[in-house]
Amino acid sequence: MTSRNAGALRDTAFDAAEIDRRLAAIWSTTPGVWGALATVDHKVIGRRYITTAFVFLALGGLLSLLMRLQLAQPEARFIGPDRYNQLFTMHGTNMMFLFAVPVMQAMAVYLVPLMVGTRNIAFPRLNAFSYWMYLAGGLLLWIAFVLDTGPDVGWFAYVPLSGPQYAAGKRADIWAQMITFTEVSALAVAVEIVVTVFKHRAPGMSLDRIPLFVWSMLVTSFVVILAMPAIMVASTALILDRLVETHFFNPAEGGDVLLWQHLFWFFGHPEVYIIFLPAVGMVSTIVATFTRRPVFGYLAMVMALIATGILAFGLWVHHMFVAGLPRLGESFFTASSMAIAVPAGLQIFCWLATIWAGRPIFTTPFLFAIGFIVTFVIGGLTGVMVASVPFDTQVHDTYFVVAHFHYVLVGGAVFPLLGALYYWFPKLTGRLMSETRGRWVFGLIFVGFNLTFFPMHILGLQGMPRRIYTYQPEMPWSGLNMFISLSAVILAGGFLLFFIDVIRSARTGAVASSNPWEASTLEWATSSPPPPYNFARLPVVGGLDPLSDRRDVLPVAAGLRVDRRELLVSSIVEATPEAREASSGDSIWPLLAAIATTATLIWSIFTPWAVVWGSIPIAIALIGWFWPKGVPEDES
Amino acid sequence: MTERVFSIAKSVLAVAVLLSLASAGGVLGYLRQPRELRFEPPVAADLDWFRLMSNGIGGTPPESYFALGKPYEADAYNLSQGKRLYAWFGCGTCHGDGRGGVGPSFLDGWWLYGPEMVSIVASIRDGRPHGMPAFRDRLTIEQIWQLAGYVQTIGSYSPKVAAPSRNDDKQTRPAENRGPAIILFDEGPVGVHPDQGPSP
Amino acid sequence: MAVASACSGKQSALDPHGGPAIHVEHLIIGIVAVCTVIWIVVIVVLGLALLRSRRAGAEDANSEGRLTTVVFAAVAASVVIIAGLTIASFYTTRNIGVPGSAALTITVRGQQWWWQVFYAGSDASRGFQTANEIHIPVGTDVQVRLEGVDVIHSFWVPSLAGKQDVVPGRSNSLLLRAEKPGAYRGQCAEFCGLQHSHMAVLVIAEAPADFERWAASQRGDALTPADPDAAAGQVAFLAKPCSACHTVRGTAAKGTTGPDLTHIGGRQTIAAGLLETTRGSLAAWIADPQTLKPGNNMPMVPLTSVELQNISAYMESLK
Amino acid sequence: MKEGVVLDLTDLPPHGLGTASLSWWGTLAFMLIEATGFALSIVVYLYLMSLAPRWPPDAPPPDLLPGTTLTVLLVASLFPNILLARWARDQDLRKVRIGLIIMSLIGIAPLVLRAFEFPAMHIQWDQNAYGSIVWVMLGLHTTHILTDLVETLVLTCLMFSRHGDNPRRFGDVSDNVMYWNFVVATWLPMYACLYWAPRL
Repeated sequence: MTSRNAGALRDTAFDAAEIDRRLAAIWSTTPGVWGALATVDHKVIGRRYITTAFVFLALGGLLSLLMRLQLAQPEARFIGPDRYNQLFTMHGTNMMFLFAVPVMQAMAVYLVPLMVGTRNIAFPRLNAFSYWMYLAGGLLLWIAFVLDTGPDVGWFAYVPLSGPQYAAGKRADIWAQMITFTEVSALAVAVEIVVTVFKHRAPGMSLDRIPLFVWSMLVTSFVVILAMPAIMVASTALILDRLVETHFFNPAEGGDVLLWQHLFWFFGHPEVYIIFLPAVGMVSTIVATFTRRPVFGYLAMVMALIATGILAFGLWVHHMFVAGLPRLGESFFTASSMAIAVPAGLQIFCWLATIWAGRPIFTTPFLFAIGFIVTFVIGGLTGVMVASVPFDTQVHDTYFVVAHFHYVLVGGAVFPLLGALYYWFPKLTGRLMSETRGRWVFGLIFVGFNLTFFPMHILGLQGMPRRIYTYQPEMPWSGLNMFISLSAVILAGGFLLFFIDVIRSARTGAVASSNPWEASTLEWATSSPPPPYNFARLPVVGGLDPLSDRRDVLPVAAGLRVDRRELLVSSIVEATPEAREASSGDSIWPLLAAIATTATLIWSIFTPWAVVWGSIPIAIALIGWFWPKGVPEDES
Repeated sequence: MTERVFSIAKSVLAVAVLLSLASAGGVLGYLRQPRELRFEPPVAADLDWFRLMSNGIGGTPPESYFALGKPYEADAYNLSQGKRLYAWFGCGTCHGDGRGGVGPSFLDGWWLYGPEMVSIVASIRDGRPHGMPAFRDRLTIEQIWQLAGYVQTIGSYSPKVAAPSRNDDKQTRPAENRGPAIILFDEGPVGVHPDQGPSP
Repeated sequence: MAVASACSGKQSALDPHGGPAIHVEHLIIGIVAVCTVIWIVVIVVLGLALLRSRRAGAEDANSEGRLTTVVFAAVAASVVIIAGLTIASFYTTRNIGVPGSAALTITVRGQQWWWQVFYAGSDASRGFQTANEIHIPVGTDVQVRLEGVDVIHSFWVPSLAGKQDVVPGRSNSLLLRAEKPGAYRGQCAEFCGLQHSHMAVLVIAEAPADFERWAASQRGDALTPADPDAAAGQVAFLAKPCSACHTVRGTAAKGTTGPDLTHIGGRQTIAAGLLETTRGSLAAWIADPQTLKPGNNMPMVPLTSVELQNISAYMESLK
Repeated sequence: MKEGVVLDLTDLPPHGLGTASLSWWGTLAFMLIEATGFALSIVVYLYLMSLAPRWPPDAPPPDLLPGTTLTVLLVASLFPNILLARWARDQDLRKVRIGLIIMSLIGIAPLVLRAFEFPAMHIQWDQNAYGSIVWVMLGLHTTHILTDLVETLVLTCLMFSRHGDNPRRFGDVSDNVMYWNFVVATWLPMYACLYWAPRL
């Protein structure tokens, strides 16, 4: 075997142009439809993932506008209760499962391999499979909604309302099965990211030199791995209850209604951190670049990330404070829910210290980072409020909570995400977004968001429950509701302008250099957008900020083959090279496997036998996927 | 050679994708559940005007029933409402969980007055000899149709996709969506059934 | 009865009139005040950090060390504040007290989409049932036992107390106490299906003597209608499907699916707080419940206009 | 930016083995996911048990024979499995082939025993919540055995094909061995829970 390798072509034998030519031939996605369906390039898939997630964001936003239209006046007859229930269920489900989690993972799929200095994500075919599963789950949900079969039981689908007796038809099953799709996809991506970060880091990128965004995605991925099985267990139990009469949630036969809530929130609370932690990484990156200094307290930031990830699993009961659990247990969860404010506070203080000590440059990404601090602190503080049991008995399930989690999720995650998109857009497309439009986008979204959601705190305290499709004219809520609906138009205008900016910049934006922001992480060491192989020669890292000391020469490693897709496996702690490793080539099998899985999952909404028969094509597709094809990548 | 294989694979793939999309669309279309929470009063009133054969078995529903898309047989919401009415109006006192009691069973493969919707609706609305009371003064005609649709699913030999699942109660028999009539088939004591009416 | 107009009872956590709600309001104000100060401090520091003048080369190792001290101090301060808020929260929980010592126990059953209310009887008097309107004596601890029968609901009268879920298969309870007479509105807070929005409950707190008078009248059977319209309405009510779902004690109407209507005319609202009880609104509701509250379980019963008028008159007469 | 070569990777092995293998880490990560799922199913079991007045409800405790036999078999299978790991590490193709055939047969045996295990539970999934969780736990673990069996069979075929003699394949065999150890390891707490918790 070694002899076969000895004759292989290596990059040591060629000059730069020839290396580029040969690597491009090996790594490029075949043009055309076939290539598009078979590609395993993390950049192509990442872009696809991001685009799809933003399409779902736009669709979810449209739903919220419809809701605001209905709520603008008391007893409005614009949308009936049946459709309205579908609207808010779809909005929540879509934003959590089809936008927020996937978009964060998508950013990682694109960025993490670049930031750790490798050529592709670990398990590239699994990555392609994840995307197809995600797309299928999203299509299932949205097609069902268009056909008036959208789920109508709320995004946390409490039983018995979502159970066999009270949720007629297949609406709740579609919700539960969509969960399976997105969780399979999210779990797979989490595995890819963990292994990429563990084993594909550039030589010299020891644990204490990993960029903060990569750290945040690593912690997030572990949270995904430990949290998402809970929702899969729960949604499977729900489908079984509905389809074959198991009794998990039937109190008359020894089941329990609150079991659902425990399982759901054991996933559901970490879910918030699955969305928020990547945003922490994005803000850290943006703040570091635009204050022209490293983030203050790197070690403290990493510890805070890990602490948040661990504490995330000790809070779920605070979603159940009014369900009638024992007081003693509730007190413990009050304390733990309050405690998580400490690492969050630490992160805020570190960013403030970074800005204090640095030299801020007010670009659009940085504006979003500032907007993030302003709004997220409000969301964090209202989080402290709802952590208190007595406080929560008054605001639970009211608009106060609606305001709280929008401050956390939009202020805490979407603002950083938009900033991140302005920041990494040149790396994604090769063009810069418009700074002028960017400022307008930030202004409209920041102002529109606060005008829309701040009054909801007051509405909640005034007794307005969430998830009502209308309210009576004698309640003192109509003024604020009208105000909120009008403000939502400003917010929507901001997002509209954002989408216009994205489309126009992608076509006609200024062409970006490889490092337009003079940033210090490795993704900026290659061209914008990067070539299919990311780096002609893998970079060698000597510090936390490999590009920051403005050296003219980038240290790189040579000796990889140029006649097969090859990258580097390195050790976990010190990132010393362990092996050259092949990276899978393009393949259609992930798509076929995803089609087989999709058919099985949808079919199994109707009959349990689908699992039996459907496993056959899935097995065939997986065998086709893993069977060696005698390509150079199979050599060892 | 590789070229040919690829082009074949491509067409196979295209067909596979199209087929799966089409079947997904078909399945989802089948699922469509428009929930009519309220019919206009004349439409609802028209549901009373079905025609029954002179022997009280079988007949034709009103024209409007077809125009509405037979909403009481395949619509999950109406069937589940029918299941609630079955409990609320004490049908179980005589018919048990569907396996009968004082009244006849729905699971024994035998419909005294035939399995058609109109027969069942007529039985509920107007009552039948030997103890089946008339419910016309206790239920509206829409409710009677909902209830009839549900009763039909209890004994159906091909369980409907839209049929209700179990209740959050004690389990006494498989739920309607699993086809209890198939699982529990029991002809019952021979000779109980008068010699009339078709079996399902 | 000295109460506010029908449907517009108070419903606000910031307008408390009951012991538990007052304690919680103090906590709310306290925590919000502390948090507001924290937010302002953060924003001021952020503003200074962004806008402070910078001289080139002014940074040194010293400034980095000073920052570390400040960050440490800030973390320590947040630990102290968090601990303080936690203790304040525990203290309030203790003050709200546990149900169990109450003088009066009421059972409330949440149903899609109305509240069934039971007052237990005693040796001297029989119990009775009503719907969507709870009367309590002022200044007394009242224990509300919450029974779930279909899906999860949440019983919440913000001016009197925080909410508590009504969970099928579990028994929860809640302590209510009104410090002064008045009508306090509440509504279901846990999403429960199509008409979650129209599932209100009215708690009417009155002087103990008034409460006893009210309870005595509720124990009695329905009044025989004196008015000829109402008498004709009673006949129609009993002949039509109405009586299959509703009970009017003292008549042949013994349905249990819908709310007990024995004293509906004396309640301030109908259809779980949807409309004020007037003859007109009763007629509108009976004529077309699916337009006013789409998806609720009351069907549209075909009635002639005379029957409709008479039944509405009958309902109104059931004081 | 210009590039300066500071490191030469030519002498590195062209494929990582053991902890330098990506698929080893991938298997580990998927095992973590599955372990979480199994742990949660045990938690659900104990949770339902804590709520029930009697356990098991409306059923005798499961018969010990089939489950215990299966447990013994699974534990015994670790021995050939570990041998197989050693042969795979030594890249001894002949022995690995033999080992895989043995492990394939050993993979089938528990499935046969499992078929007796379901009835030994004396409860159906649709009778009560105890039945539901018992069937789901057994079902999950059966799927676990089944997927590993299919993987072993495919790997066996692969080792007899022209792709067999390749360090990559021996790595796959090692991963498969690791996964089977995991299948056995997850069963032990489930066995304790299913068979001995009802006897407490």
